[in-house]
Amino acid sequence: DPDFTGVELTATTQTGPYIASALQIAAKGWEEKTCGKVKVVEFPWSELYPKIVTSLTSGEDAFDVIAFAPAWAPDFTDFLAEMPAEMRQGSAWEDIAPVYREQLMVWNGKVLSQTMDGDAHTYTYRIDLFENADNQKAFKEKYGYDLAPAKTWKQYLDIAEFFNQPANNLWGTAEAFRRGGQQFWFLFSHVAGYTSHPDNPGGMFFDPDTMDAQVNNPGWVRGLEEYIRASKLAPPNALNFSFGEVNAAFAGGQVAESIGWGDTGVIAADPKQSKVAGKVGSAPLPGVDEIYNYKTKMWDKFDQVVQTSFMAFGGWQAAVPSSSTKQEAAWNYIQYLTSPEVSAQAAITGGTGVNPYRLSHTTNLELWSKIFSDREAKEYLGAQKDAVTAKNIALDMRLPGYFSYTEVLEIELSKALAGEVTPQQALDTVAEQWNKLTDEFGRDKQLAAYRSSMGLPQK
Amino acid sequence: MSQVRLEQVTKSFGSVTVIPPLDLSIADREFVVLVGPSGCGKTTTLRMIAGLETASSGTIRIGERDVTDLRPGLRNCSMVFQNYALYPHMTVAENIGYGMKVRGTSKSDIEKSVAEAARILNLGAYLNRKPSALSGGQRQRVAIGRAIVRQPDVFLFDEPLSNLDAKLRIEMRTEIKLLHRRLQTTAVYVTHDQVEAMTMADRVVVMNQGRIEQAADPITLYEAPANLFVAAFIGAPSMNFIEGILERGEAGLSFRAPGDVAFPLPHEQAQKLGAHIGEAIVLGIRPEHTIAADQGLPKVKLKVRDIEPLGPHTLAIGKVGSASFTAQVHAAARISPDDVIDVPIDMAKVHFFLKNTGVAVGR
Amino acid sequence: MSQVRLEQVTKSFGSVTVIPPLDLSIADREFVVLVGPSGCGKTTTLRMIAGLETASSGTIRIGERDVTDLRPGLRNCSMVFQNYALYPHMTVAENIGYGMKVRGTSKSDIEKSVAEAARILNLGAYLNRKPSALSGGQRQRVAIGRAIVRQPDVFLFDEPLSNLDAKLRIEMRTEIKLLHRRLQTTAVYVTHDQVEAMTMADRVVVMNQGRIEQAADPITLYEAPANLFVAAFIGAPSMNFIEGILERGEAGLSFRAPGDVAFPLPHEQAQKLGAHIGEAIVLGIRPEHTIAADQGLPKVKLKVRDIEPLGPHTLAIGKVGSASFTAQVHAAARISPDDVIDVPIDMAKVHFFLKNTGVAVGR
Amino acid sequence: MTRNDPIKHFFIWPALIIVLLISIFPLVYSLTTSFMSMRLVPPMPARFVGFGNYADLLSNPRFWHVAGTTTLIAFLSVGLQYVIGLSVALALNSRVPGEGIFRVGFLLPMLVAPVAVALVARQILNPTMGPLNEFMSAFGFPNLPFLTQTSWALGSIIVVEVWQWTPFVILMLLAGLQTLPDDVYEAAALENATPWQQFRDITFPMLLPISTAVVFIRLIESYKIMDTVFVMTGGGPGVSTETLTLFAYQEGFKKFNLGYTSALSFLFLIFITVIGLVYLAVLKPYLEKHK
Amino acid sequence: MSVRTLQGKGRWLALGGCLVWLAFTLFPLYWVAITSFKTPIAVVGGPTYLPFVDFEPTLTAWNELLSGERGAFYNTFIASLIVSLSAAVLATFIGAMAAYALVRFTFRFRLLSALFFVLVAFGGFLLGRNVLGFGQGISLIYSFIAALALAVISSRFRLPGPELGNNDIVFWFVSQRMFPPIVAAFALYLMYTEVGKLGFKLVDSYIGLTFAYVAFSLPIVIWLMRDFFEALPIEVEEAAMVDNVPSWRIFFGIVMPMSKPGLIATFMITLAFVWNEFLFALFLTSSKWQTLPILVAGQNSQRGDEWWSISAAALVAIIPMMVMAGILSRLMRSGLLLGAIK
Ligand SMILES: Nc1ncnc2c1ncn2[C@@H]1O[C@H](COP(=O)(O)OP(=O)(O)OP(=O)(O)O)[C@@H](O)[C@H]1O
Ligand SMILES: Nc1ncnc2c1ncn2[C@@H]1O[C@H](COP(=O)(O)OP(=O)(O)OP(=O)(O)O)[C@@H](O)[C@H]1O
Ligand SMILES: [Mg+2]
Ligand SMILES: [Mg+2]
Repeated sequence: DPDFTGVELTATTQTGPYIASALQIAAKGWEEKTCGKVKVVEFPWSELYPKIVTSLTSGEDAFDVIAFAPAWAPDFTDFLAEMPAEMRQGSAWEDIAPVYREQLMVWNGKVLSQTMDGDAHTYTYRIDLFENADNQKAFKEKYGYDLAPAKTWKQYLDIAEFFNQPANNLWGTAEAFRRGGQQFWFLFSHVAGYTSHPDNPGGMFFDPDTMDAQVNNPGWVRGLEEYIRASKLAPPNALNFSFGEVNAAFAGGQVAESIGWGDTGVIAADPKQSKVAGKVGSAPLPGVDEIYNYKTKMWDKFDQVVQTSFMAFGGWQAAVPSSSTKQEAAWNYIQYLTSPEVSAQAAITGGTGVNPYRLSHTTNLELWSKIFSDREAKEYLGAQKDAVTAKNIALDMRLPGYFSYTEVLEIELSKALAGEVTPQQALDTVAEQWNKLTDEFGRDKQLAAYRSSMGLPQK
Repeated sequence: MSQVRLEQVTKSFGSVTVIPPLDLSIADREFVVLVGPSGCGKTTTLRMIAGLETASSGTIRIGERDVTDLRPGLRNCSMVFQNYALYPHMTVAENIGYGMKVRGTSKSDIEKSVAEAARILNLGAYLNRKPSALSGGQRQRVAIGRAIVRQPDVFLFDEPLSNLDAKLRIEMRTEIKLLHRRLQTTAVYVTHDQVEAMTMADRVVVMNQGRIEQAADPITLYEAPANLFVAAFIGAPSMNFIEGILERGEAGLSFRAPGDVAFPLPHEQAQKLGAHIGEAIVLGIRPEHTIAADQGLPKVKLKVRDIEPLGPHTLAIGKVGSASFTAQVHAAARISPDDVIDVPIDMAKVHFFLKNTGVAVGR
Repeated sequence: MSQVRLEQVTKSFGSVTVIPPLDLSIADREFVVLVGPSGCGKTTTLRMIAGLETASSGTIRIGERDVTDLRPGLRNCSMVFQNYALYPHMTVAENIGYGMKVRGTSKSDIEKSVAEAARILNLGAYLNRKPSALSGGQRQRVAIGRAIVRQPDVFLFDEPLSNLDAKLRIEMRTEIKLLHRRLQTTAVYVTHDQVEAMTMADRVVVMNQGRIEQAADPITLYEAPANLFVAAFIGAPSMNFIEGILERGEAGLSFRAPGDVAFPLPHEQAQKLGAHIGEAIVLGIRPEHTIAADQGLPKVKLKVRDIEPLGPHTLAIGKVGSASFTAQVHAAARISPDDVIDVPIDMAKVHFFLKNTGVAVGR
Repeated sequence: MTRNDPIKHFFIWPALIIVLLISIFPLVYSLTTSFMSMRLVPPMPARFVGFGNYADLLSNPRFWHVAGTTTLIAFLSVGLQYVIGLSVALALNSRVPGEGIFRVGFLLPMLVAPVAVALVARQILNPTMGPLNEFMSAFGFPNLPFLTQTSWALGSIIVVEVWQWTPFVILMLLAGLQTLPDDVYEAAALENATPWQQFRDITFPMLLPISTAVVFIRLIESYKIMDTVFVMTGGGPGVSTETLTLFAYQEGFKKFNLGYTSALSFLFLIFITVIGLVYLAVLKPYLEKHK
Repeated sequence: MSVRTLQGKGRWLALGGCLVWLAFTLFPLYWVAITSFKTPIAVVGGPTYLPFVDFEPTLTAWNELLSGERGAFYNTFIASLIVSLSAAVLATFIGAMAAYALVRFTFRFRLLSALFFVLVAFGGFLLGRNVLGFGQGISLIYSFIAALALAVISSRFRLPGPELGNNDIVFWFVSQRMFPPIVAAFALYLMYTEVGKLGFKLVDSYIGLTFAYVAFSLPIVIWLMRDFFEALPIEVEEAAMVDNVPSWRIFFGIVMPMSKPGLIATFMITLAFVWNEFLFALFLTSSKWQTLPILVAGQNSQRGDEWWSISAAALVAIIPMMVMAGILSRLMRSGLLLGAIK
């Protein structure tokens, strides 16, 4: 092992315990191993981006390791150091789920960051409600098919409608609808199925040839309509829900199903935090049987339901700023942090916020049985694994000027949710603004960046 | 009916007792002047009557009402504060008219009253000034103005003329007296000016350390002080005192002072003092009674230390034996410090006090 | 050397001119008393000397220095404020000793000086109190104490004894005079108390509306007032005035008052007044000069309106013709309001003034 | 009397230098950038655009909307703060029983970090988990849209502002009340002036200078309201509760559109300066009158 | 007893009002207090009010907070304490001094001098950075010194144009508070890093943060203290002036004690401002001097609001302030000026 005596790394991320505690736990192990020191500096989640941006752009040597959201990466790439080649080989490297290893960690062919957490949206439901005979009967009567975890978005809404019984303090579903509260990722999950045509990879947000915004095409409109419909089948004031409230609502037994990150399952299964522990079922996101093809401007029908996995958020990344004077130690620390053993431990340690991102994470059932019942564990891991290994994967949007794009979206989304504008109007506005932004930032530059973020070769 | 009665009233500030049990009753329409050395409790007494201090014990009555625990506003007193207590943000006119405004008097009535007060107080030119742009005496007059525009049950004046010049003071004195006559209001008036006390009072109350030493009409106070304290306090310059012993000699009773001077007593006094022969006695004589034509009066030798010319006459200040002594001499008399002069004592005007209790004897 | 000189000093507050050009020079070690009606500018004058107001124009010198624009602290004056201006957060002892503490005097010296001042001022028992727990007179004494512990070039006293009782006032008067003698410091002293002015002053300056009417020693002021204002202002009760005309009659000059009373002038005066025959003249006579044994003196008829018994004698207040008149009569005289009495005028003590300018004539 | 003494420089320069040092660079920097098109991300070369940013903003309805919302929140909340704060300060100064406890108790909200306040407010206003909902349900108003409907949301924000900042008003006015002289109240009490009359004629006029200052400071600070809104509604629904600073925050710290944000800051400065000057001018005659 | 003490019905009315307000004030705090002892499930399960009755209290949130699992608790706590106390003390002191000067002394200068300052500072900076090619830091320092010197020197001459006085200075001070903090904080951060490049570390340093806080508190202190000083009787100061007490001693020995209620109130306000300040703390600190508000804000994580830990953090953050408020409010007494003047 290398000796880093006297080296003190400063690593920054959001305030713990999520992610930060993973860094801290790893720091302890790494310090023992290498005699270096790691100081973890934590900032509030909403302030982390500006904090990193300002320190990177001002050229101050403030941090040696930054752990951040992948969506920000395009804004950082100019300031990040490349991962040393020796880290990019061997079984530990191969063990990382390909979507991360080949797409999210790569920028213009260079590996600039290391995934330290896996993130994708999955589907969670209440086993007890779904397997209740009365419910099953009533459901079948009403909708003409069996009550089961939703396979399609239509079923998802039917189920939500069925269970929406305010009189019993039960509502259909919970999603984040709050501005600034992760709302658009939930919209993206709805939209991803309808717009991620297997023939046109990377065409969900923009046309990867022209960089024209696709956000107002019929696939999006349909997704948004269903998203709005879901908001009506959610607990009162769901419009003010962020993901935290979604978890709380599910764990509090208020809703029958929900979509979101893996946390929902973990939290809901924990008797200390949940009223529905032991009754938490997981599955991949619902799919679709028709997908909009923006090239032909047609809806393409499919015989089978197409499962599209949406890599919402995409999991935390760790990287080393090129202004750091201790890059070698920094990468070494990241390597240790993300090594299969350390990360597997982190993935099952409550509160680290680390979700599976290595193949080995999802196969080691034993580890998970500590926190889940058998069935829960199996379903949960299955859903997680399917999510990161699905055939049709929709990547999250990552673009320079990310916040400029999402702000427009958020505002219009809020308006549409409040019923102030129709979905079509809202999305038309977004598209118009997005195109304007793209022009402002430089269409060519943005196009190149978009292609590279979607794992497409440069034109 | 607004007599004022203080019954066994005491006042302490924390552990400091300022007024030991005090009884004072002031008749309806009476004009009582409160005098006493600085710090003796005059202001405190007024403030208790006004209700600005609560009595630590005892009862205060105004008219028939027990007002001991009544709010100041309901006692219907009007007060001139020793420290003025003007409203700093109001003009002179507003200061004077504020009480009326509070009671809802009409604007034109207020203006009339204010103008009248301003005329009395010579404040006409300053009605639109703030107190901060007034001289000390002007401020004091505003404070008076504020009190006199009302028709209260009781007037309380706390040294209201102390910062005015002599001429104005005399004018004000007259105005206040006229006001008192017109309104027929009970009044309690604190002053350090003996002339004021003498000329204005129906009755003068002499206080000392919170107690009443004597309460009587001005002439009595001057001519028959009840004790050494009152004798010394009333009259300026103050009464002279010579300690000595009462003796029976050949020619009847006589007072023997140190230095072996004997003062034979007139028959009338001698009769009354018979019981005190051989006791230590203090003889008191006012400076103004040392100027009488000196036919055959007993004399003391005054070693002059200082001369104070007062216009009509001159004060010779010095010592008789070891006691301080002030004699009034004719302005024409040519004396100078370090002279020793003969001062005649008019035995008809002499006062006697027991040395150990201070009580006046021989009346 | 610390004479004080004001040369053509003026002071205006905004548009209000309080002091028109004023010249005043005070000799080294002199004790000058400033008197004048309320609001005439005494305080303002003191404050300009102290440097608390800047003169609007003119020059102020202390000793040889031009201090017109000098900061107060550098003028080395010590001042008793009319409104005390005590440090509210300090005890009496701290208030008195603060100046010394600032000058770095040793603790034991401060204690000594404070104790000495407290002794002089009778404040011994209050040294640890805050000003808020003191009576008005006690506060005033603290203010004096603060000034007298210093050895300044100039003492400035602004009505320092106004709130003290007569006895204490006399004591303080004496102490201040002693202090002045001991320290040989120039002093300017404002008072409304004529006795104070007369007894303390080397020179009395009479001010009126910011101007100096007369500056002279007390006897001169009393005996030879320069004009009507001073004549009326000095002396309490105030001088009586009768308007009339100077005439040459058979027996020499005489003064004819309304009601056809003629007052023959003594030869000496007649000589000096020759130039004013036929002019409107005001005759002035002090109340205390109406009591003289009445052998053949001219008399005026006084319609008595009010009686003020003053102890040794009584004042009869009323009208002579249409002019107010106060006569001093023997306390024994039994008179009552509405009586008409004959008042003798001692022509040797009479003052004459020109009616239109007010200037004294005949001296 | 104001006096002239060289020591005055010793008194004022430390403050002057410190403020100048700290403020001059931000001022110069933002004034410069406000005339440029400058983004930190994606990094773009700065470009001089003259008054372009200003023109953009002034023609942007969002700017006007945001300014309106901020004004509404600021004036309503400061008005309430002043009225309540003055009442409480008066009560405390007249020694209501238990005054000592109130004194400390009333201060507490001001001592809590605004972010925490907003977070707590969100919990209390939570439609399902919050106590307020349970309370309102008891009166038959279940699930009120405290944070999700514009007027309710604005109301909630104002209430939270009042909760947090009334202590400031209480504290300063109490201090002001304590420096008022007692003797004028004694004089007024003798006149049997009612408490209301004493308030109207003595307390209020004499308190006017410090009131003016307190309200002014609160206004300025309220115009900068951000955390509360950010946490409670995120500016939503839509942009209906967005405030000037939150707008600036989005532009500045999320989009790093520095030229635009700087221009926004300057417009904001001008806006408040105008409001401040008008405010002071309106009050000036009263202040002079009661001086 | 004072006449200002309410009596009779008014007293009970006032008490009633105060109690209502107290309830409104304290309920949220009570809620915070109990929430900090709740389990997550108790929080999301709907409102409960009484520990042991409604819900079983736990110390989890406190353990997490105090063990540093949710941010470097002790570090930030101490840093906050040091920075805010020293900044509040300094700001109150320096600000009170300036306020006093502005109340009792006359200042006059020409608008033109001020314009000179702005122009030279501005132009010099641009010139230095863009034309002469100095770094931002250097050009800033040079232009600042030049501008200040020119402004001071030019004020010695009789310049044309309007004259400015004390009120304008005061307004200038407050106007510093009017500038929205967003860009200012970022620009200040830039300035600090520039100075840092010159070898004098300001970012994440005690001096840098304290200095910024002092500067940003000064306007408020000056504006508030001015009114308190104006209410003081000037005669008392005059008495001291006649005694040749130097101005600084008058200020410290007489003026400050007399305006104690105002000083304490202003100090409390400043302290609370600094203690809770977020934006500057965020930008100007990273590891060593991070302050509590950052930690508190951090409890609102990406995963949703973790109210139990927010509550614990918020509570810890107000305890020292409560202690301060308790101590200081005792010192705020009325009647301080009693007996000063007649
Ligand atoms: N700030 C001011 N603005 C306008 N006039 C003023 C101001 N201060 C004082 N004056 C006026 O100046 C005149 C002189 O005031 P000063 O205080 O010197 O009088 P004074 O002789 O000391 O009177 P007193 O014996 O009543 O104390 C007064 O008429 C007063 O009204
Ligand atoms: N708050 C207080 N605490 C303690 N002692 C006090 C307080 N207020 C007044 N005293 C004392 O009570 C005594 C009486 O005070 P008061 O003001 O009634 O005197 P006074 O007779 O009016 O005197 P003066 O003629 O000097 O005004 C004084 O000795 C004073 O020191
Ligand atoms: Mg008194
Ligand atoms: Mg005066």
